[in-house]
Amino acid sequence: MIEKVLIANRGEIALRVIKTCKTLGIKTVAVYSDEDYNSLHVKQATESYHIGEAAPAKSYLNQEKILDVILSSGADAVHPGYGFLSENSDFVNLCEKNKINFLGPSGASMELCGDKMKCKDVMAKAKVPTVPGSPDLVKDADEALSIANDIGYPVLLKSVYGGGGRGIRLVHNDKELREAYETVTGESMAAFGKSAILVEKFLEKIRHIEFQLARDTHGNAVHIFERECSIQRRNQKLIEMSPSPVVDQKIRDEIGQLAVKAAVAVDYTNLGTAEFLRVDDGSFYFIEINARLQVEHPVTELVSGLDLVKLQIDIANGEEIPFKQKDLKVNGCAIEGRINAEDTFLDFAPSTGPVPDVIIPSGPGVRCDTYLYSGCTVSPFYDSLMAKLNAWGQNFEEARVRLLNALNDFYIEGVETSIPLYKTILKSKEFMEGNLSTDFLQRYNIIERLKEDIKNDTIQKQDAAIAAAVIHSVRYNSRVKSSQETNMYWKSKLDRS
Amino acid sequence: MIEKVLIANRGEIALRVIKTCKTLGIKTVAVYSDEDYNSLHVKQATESYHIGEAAPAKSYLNQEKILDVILSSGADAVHPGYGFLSENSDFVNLCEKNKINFLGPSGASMELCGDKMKCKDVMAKAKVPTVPGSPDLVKDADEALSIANDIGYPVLLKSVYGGGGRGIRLVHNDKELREAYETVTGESMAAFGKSAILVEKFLEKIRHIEFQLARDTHGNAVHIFERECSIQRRNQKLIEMSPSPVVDQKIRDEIGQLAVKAAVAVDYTNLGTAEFLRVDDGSFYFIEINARLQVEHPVTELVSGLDLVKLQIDIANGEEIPFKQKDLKVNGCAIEGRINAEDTFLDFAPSTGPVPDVIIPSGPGVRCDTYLYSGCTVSPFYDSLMAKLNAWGQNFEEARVRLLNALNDFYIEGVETSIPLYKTILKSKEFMEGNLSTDFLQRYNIIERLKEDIKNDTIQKQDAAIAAAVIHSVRYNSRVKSSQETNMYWKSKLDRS
Amino acid sequence: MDYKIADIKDPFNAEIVKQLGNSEYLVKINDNERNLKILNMSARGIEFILDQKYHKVKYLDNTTSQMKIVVDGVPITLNMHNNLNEIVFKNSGESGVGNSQLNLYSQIPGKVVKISISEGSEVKNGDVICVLESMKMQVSIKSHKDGVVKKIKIKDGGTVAKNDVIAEIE
Amino acid sequence: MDYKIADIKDPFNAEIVKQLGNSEYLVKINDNERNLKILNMSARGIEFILDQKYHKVKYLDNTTSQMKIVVDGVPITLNMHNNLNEIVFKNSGESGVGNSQLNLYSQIPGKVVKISISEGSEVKNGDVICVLESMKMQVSIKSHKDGVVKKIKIKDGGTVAKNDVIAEIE
Repeated sequence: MIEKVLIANRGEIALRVIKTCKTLGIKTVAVYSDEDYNSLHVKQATESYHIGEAAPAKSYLNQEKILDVILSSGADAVHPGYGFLSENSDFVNLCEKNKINFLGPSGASMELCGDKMKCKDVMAKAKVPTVPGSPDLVKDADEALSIANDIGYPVLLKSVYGGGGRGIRLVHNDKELREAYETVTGESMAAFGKSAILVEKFLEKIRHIEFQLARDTHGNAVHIFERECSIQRRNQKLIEMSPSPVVDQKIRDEIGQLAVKAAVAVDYTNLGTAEFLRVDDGSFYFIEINARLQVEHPVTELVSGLDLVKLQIDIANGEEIPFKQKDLKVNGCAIEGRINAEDTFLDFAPSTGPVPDVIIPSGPGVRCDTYLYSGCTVSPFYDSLMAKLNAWGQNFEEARVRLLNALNDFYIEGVETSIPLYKTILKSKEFMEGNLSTDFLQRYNIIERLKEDIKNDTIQKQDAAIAAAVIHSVRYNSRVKSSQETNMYWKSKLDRS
Repeated sequence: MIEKVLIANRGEIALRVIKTCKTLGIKTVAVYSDEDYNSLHVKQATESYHIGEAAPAKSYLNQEKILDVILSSGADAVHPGYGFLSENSDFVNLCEKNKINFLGPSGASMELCGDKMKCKDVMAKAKVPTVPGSPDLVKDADEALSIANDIGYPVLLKSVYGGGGRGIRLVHNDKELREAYETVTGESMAAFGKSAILVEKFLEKIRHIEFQLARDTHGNAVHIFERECSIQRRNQKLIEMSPSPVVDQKIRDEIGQLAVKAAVAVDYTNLGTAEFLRVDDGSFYFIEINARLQVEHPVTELVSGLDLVKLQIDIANGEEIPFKQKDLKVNGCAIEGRINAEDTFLDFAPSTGPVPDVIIPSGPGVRCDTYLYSGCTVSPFYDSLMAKLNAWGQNFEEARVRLLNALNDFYIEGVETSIPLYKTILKSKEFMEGNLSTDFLQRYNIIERLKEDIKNDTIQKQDAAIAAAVIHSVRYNSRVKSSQETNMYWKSKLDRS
Repeated sequence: MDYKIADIKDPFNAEIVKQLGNSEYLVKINDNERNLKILNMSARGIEFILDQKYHKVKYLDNTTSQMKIVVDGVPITLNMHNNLNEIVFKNSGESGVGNSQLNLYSQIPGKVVKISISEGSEVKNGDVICVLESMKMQVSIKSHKDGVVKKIKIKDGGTVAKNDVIAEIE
Repeated sequence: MDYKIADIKDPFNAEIVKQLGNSEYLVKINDNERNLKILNMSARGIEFILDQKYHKVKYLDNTTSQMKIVVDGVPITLNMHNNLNEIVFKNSGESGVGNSQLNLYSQIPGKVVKISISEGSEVKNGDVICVLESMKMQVSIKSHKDGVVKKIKIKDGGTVAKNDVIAEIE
């Protein structure tokens, strides 16, 4: 039985794991870099070990150093969180070799999940539908054309070399395909001296819908409903929810069973997520298995009542999943906003630095997982997720207004955040109608609408702003000049006459 | 439809009502006394009006002043919270006369609930069992003796004059009864010049179990399960939970229906609570209807998923309750601790004053309703409830450990609190076994066990305490004397060499 | 005093009409009289009730003519002057300052991973000057105008704070 | 230095063995050497890692010989002296101070609603001296010994803070 867990991570997910371990009476070991001396995970764990410099490669990605701490602290298990080493099968193998219980799948299964071509192959055999396209590299333009006609236009021609939009062409008919094949081959040859091309069906107005999976070492497997994560920027999820507005119990049963089949196909154990794309005609295409606890797991916890970290520990302890598929029912609705330190108006560029003041929202149905506290620092060395704000309601609408109110209450001083953007999204007609897609921001001109909302906020507060300025310039300057100059904190509770 | 609610209350319950109104898009009007300028309810309401001096009689109990504010602010409804005017039928009548929607029962129904003798009478007619005893004053010792033999010994003889333990005698047989009858009559004559005696069955090892009621103006009535509130001190609830460890679905259905019958008998509308005593043989005796939203309503919200303040507003708007009894199922378990400003070791005497620092717990399943913030003041003018800490879990045990951990995380500087007491209670074998009774604290010597726990806490922290003292005296004094003397706040982030 | 709020066209005129008590004032904003009751005040902010509505204002950054404040969580920039109308008028007549600006500033903090130009290079508006890395993302900093790179102020591998000068472009 | 923690019988001896860096120390507590790394320090408290365990300590009240602190939420009172053993020994020999104490202190704050005695009254240990009201509760303040009321220090209707003197009883 697991008695002491080392958490090979930082930030809110380290705190999340500590929380559950505390309720289970399991000791926790935190690790921290030079940048994280004053981070909350260091302060809340049973023990904390310094592991190196700020740069991830020298601390949170340093497998040998982390293994040292596991061994010297006497931890019998390791929780990888997400990011960092969480999907590194070498690290899993290293743990297995040292008889450390890794809270996730086996190294072999993780390796298979991480190799997209191999995984696609396995899914084809298991009859889990993937995005239609060439099963492997195409030989020539004729083969590409034949596949394109099989799966139907429009299709994408993709060079395996390239990326970031280069070496990729959208084509709508045979003529365009032949032309594009020449161009892409030429570009690829010019840049890399070789060419290797795939054909894939182009999917429009897609939704990202994923299923939470759990499978124990006895072969019991369940899905714990879907999460819709279609609101994204640059392929990164911003807002997630469960259930999806387009998934009813029939679809949930059907696609959920596909997800379970996918887990079985790669012999997946512990918790994972099967990601699908859904197109407007209602078809689902499997894309990959995320071999870890997801950032957005709280929405599933809120609608299932389960503690997913506890479930990870139970499964790692060799226990059977203590419920059956039929015992699980979606209770209400939960929506999560990922509160990132980024500037929406600078193309989501990172925003880092000290955070002198924070007000964390709370209330019925509201849950906020965060590493923030007044006086903390948002580091440029790690990712931009500062907090996950979740709201549960009896239905989508109650969850939505609770989240909107919690966003209004959330105050983070010193860095730019995605909070204003989410308020605009949550107030939009399209969101309220559940009309979601991965291009939601562009499709509905959200950034322009955000600018309008910010202007209206300013108009609402203009009198208060002016009043504050008047008082400040006339009264305050004259009274407290000396204190102000020394920049000391003080609070004057004025006598009321 | 209600558009603007005045909240005739303060503290955490005012904040609770504001929260729901915000999600419903309803404007809120706060009122505040001289003592509450800096209270959060003033800051979170849409509008805030000063209503008088600190003493409740001059502010929160001042019906005329509150009515003035209702009328001048244009509020169309009033939420009374609990305490203050919440069970004052004169105030309800005043609201009714001025066409203000009072979020509670009618004045007539409230009056009946408040008159214990009349209410007992109505319940007898409705066949709702009350504590056995004389239906009215007894004529003489013979009548008392005959009633005692009917209901069975032991019984209590109670003088209607007196109170606080005086004029009350426990008797076990006819002989003791005759003797006691003389004594009580004599005492009462001596003290008050008159005597009036009741006979009531003496109940031992009782549990306090109550049922949440909702009844709309169309006659639809439901109960929303029970709450067990047996952990008390001086007849004040400390810890509440739902469900009760001794109520299964059969008992819930049966007693729940009795509770609904009680609500119908007094023509109760909106939300209320039917309180029962339960004795060890499993019998339930109705004691009274609390004609308001209870302090402990969050436990019911957590296991039902309902927003009870929203339900109050819907019913007051004349809507039908949007669900039937059969739609309601208990989901998991919730436990609440009332965090009072009181000194457990001084017989729960009040503890008031500034609170320079507060850390409010959070986490999966944790909900904390509170008016506290760092820098606030706990006022001696109002009651001692500072916060309600709730934890939900899939079952009693998960709720218990989550609450225990949240209690550990809760830090309130400056006043004594009931937090240490609750930790001792939650860790006790008797509580874990659900072995509850209203004399729990005395029966299981909890205060002595608390002393032991505190001593153990101190031993656990002794090395850290000594280390802090060493550093303080050796290093700190020499370095920062000047700043310390001016008592300014500063924070030194030390260079790490 | 006159005030101009960024993003709002018309300037405001505001003054204290009279003090009603030690912490209570009558304030006039664009000819409307408002009651202002101060609850708390410090060097960092003020809490007050304006008519019946509570507000919390933080002062982030002040100069004699400009204030950056946060009102109930909403960031607002105010310009102040004894006769602001004139200035606003003058400013609106001017052409955009972008072209005449010498310095290219970094709008984000980060580590310099690539410098794409050298001193003396000719650049066009929108050309990539350098690439910064922060939070595992690479962000390109682009030229704000056409011109010639006069001076490069950053070093490969070095770190840049927000608002640091990247280069001088003439 | 010697330390005595209230409620814990044996005193502690503790000292800094050496400084390992600007914020790191080797500390000896009762002959055990411990590593102490300071994370933050202010006039109000200190945060440090002792061996591998984080602690947050607040200083509530200090005199030269006594400290009231809160360690990870647990309130602890420490007495300090260069030779505490002697003092502890002396103290334990003394009889209870209750009887010789002149002043009756209030352990709670409140409003005086009733004074039950007058100057010159004879009182017994446990007799009610006055009744205070706070948070809608009435609390009786009782005499701490047998004696005669020399002076009453409160007024009917007045307010009393915690630790205020209620009466002198001889």
